[in-house]
Amino acid sequence: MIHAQRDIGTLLVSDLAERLPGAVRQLSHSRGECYLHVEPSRLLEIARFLKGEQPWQFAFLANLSPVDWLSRTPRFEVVYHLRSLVFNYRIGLKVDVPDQSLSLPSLTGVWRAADWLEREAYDLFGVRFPGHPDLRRIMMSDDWEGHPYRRDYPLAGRAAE
Amino acid sequence: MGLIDGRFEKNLATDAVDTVLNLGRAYSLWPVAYGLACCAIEMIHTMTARWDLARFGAEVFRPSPRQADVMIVAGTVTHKMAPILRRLYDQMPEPKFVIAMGGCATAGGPFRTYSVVQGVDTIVPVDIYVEGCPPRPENLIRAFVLLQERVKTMTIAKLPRSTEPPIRIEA
Amino acid sequence: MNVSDSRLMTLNIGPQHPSTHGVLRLIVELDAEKVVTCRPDIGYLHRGIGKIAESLTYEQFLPYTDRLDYLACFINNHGWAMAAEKLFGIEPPRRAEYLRVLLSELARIESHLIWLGTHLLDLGAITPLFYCFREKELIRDLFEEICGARMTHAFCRIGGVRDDVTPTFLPKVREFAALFPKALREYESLITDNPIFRARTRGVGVISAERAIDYGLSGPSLRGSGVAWDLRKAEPYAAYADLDFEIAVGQRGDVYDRYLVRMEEMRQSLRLIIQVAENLPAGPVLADAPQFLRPSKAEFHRNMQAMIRYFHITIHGACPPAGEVYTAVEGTKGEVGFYVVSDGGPKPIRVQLRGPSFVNLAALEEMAKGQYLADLVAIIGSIDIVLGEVDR
Amino acid sequence: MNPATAEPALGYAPLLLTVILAAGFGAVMLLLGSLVRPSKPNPVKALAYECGNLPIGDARLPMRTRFYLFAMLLVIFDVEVVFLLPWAVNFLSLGLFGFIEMMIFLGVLLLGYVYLWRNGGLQWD
Repeated sequence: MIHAQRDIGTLLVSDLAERLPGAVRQLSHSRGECYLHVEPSRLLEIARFLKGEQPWQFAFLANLSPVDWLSRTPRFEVVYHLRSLVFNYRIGLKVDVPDQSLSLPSLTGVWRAADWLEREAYDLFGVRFPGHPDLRRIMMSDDWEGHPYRRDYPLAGRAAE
Repeated sequence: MGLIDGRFEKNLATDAVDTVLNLGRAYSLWPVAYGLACCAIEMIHTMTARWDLARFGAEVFRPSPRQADVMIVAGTVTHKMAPILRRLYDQMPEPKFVIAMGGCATAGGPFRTYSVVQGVDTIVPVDIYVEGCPPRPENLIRAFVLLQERVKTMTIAKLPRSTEPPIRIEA
Repeated sequence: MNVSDSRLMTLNIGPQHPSTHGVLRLIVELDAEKVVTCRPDIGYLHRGIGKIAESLTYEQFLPYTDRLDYLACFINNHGWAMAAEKLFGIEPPRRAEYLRVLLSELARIESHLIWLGTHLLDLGAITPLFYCFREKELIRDLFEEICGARMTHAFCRIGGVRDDVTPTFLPKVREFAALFPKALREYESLITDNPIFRARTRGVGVISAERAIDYGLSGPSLRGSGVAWDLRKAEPYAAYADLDFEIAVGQRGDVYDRYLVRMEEMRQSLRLIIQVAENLPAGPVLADAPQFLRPSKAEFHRNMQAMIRYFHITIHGACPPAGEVYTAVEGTKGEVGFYVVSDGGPKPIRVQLRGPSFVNLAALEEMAKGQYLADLVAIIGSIDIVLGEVDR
Repeated sequence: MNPATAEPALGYAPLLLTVILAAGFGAVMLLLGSLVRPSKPNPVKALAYECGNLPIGDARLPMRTRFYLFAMLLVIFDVEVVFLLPWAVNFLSLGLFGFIEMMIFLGVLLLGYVYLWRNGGLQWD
């Protein structure tokens, strides 16, 4: 039975509350899109659940984008956008990056698309993804210092460059 | 340049040789196929049938710099690309010319960021700057016409000590 | 086949190479003629457009989206305008929605034409390039007619399109629509049944539907493997809901099927263009949301408040309510996504640009493994990458 | 006496002259070129061109024998064409005799080609 996109969030939260209790902190909505706030430690579990489970099948990782909130602690947050092509659902996962380790489990095991997206996130933001087969810079040259997309990195580049 | 370059004063013979050499160079400026970004698309348009760069003898886009005379820097030059661009320029045989096509190559264009070189003339000597983002094909063709005029002024004769008068800044 | 490392030849298909469609570098390890590994090295055109967006208001950033996928500029503008409209909560008028579909489909045909030209050029046939650019120039004239610019026209606006089309625009579109099918037949007579083209592309660079979805492929690269997923149908935006067209889907997921998908897509785009040209609704082309958008020029000259509001919005930019939005449009290479986070200020605090070419390029290594070096060139052409979108 | 087969009066002098002329023409052109063209050598220009990168890997690699086989095939079928040229020039004077002789020559080579094709010599891997 295919649900309407509006109430995907609530159904998903209730389904997750049963099978993976404590994994989802809260559900937020913005402009008609629903975002699940996920425990960083349980990210891998949730990812496999969302991709594998029959009623959901979120097999398409559309986007992975870190967000630098600068003054907030924890400072970084990574947002995943998932699509289920079979049921035409769309969901967003928001995961806070723990400040001291600055790392999240890598999802390349679940979605192959995460490979380059995580390398870009590491290169431009400095968020590490342990478990990634080949985590190195993808955009900047290998000897580049600093992570340019952080909000405290000047747009026109550091003078030393 | 071989045995005869810069060896003789400007006389009838060197003028004759100049005319022949410059005629050959001016009307067969082979660009190196080297598109960086959006300007490259406009460069391809200039090459195809409607704008027809062939009328100016420059439609042969050589993939290797070894067989090219002009390097059209068509697009944004980033710091990661700069050493490669310089190496390509060095690997081109003399006499070689550079056309900085578009705002990005001329002065960094709309991208005042950490990774963009603000103007390709900090890397290679540029002969002609083409304005526009991307420049219309007519601009690029005008650049080739200007370049041809410049090529025609080249000479093998010995140049006097300094050709241009020193710039005097009025008190 | 035990391949000792010493026998592998490392080949640099570098940033300056005719078949990499821009500044892409491939480090390829070859066993005689077979590709063993092919690692793309990108970033040679990384301009930091996402970071630029954080220092500009929503309206100021629009021209930068032209420089992302610079083959189909209008589609990026359309995506960014939709993302901003969702944030502001503005609804563009019907006429603007229809015009956006018309111009997006023109941009799609234009992008597929340069894909076809350069793809065949890499395989050694130079004639199609000149045929395709003949029609491409006609489309550029259409864009030049309504906005004066050939390529980076930034004709879209938040809340609609910049201007209404000129009276002679629609007749010229109909003229183009009448002429283009003949041109398409001309290309296909040259290419589709050409035995050399078939030998070079049938069964080359195959990727299965599951692997394509796993890699996050989208657009013709995904539909070539048999997955009927097109954002214009899955999440109808603009006026796509009330227009009828089909999605072209391949079966085998090789270079030849991706070619067939794109050729069929050009026909479907033409159908859309004809439908929009026939029943283009009347009305304004720009929404009037006083608190976010600038008043019209006529209004600007008539009263003082409008003038003040005009300057205020132009200089400081309008502030959308806080929130985040992920809007995706069906670009020519796949899903062009804009994830915009706003904290209520005039400028977004984070813009993530999802470039389909960037994601599709990651699958190149798997497609090229075990193929000949010459086929690698065909595969790059069939994924149709644009470096402005890969490096952003 | 059939002029074509007679002992040429000047011996092989004309042949020698053409060889000298051909080689001489090439040599003079190259010499003139070195005189006139600008030469500004620099170390980077001397580097091997690799799409703008520093050359990586090593060119001296053990090549697969497949390449050598294809090279041999090229030589065989090129030489075959070389033999056709003199025949084509003297086509009328050689008449039927020349024609039959050539057809036998081509037939033998065609047989070789079919044998080669049958045994997969043209397959790459």
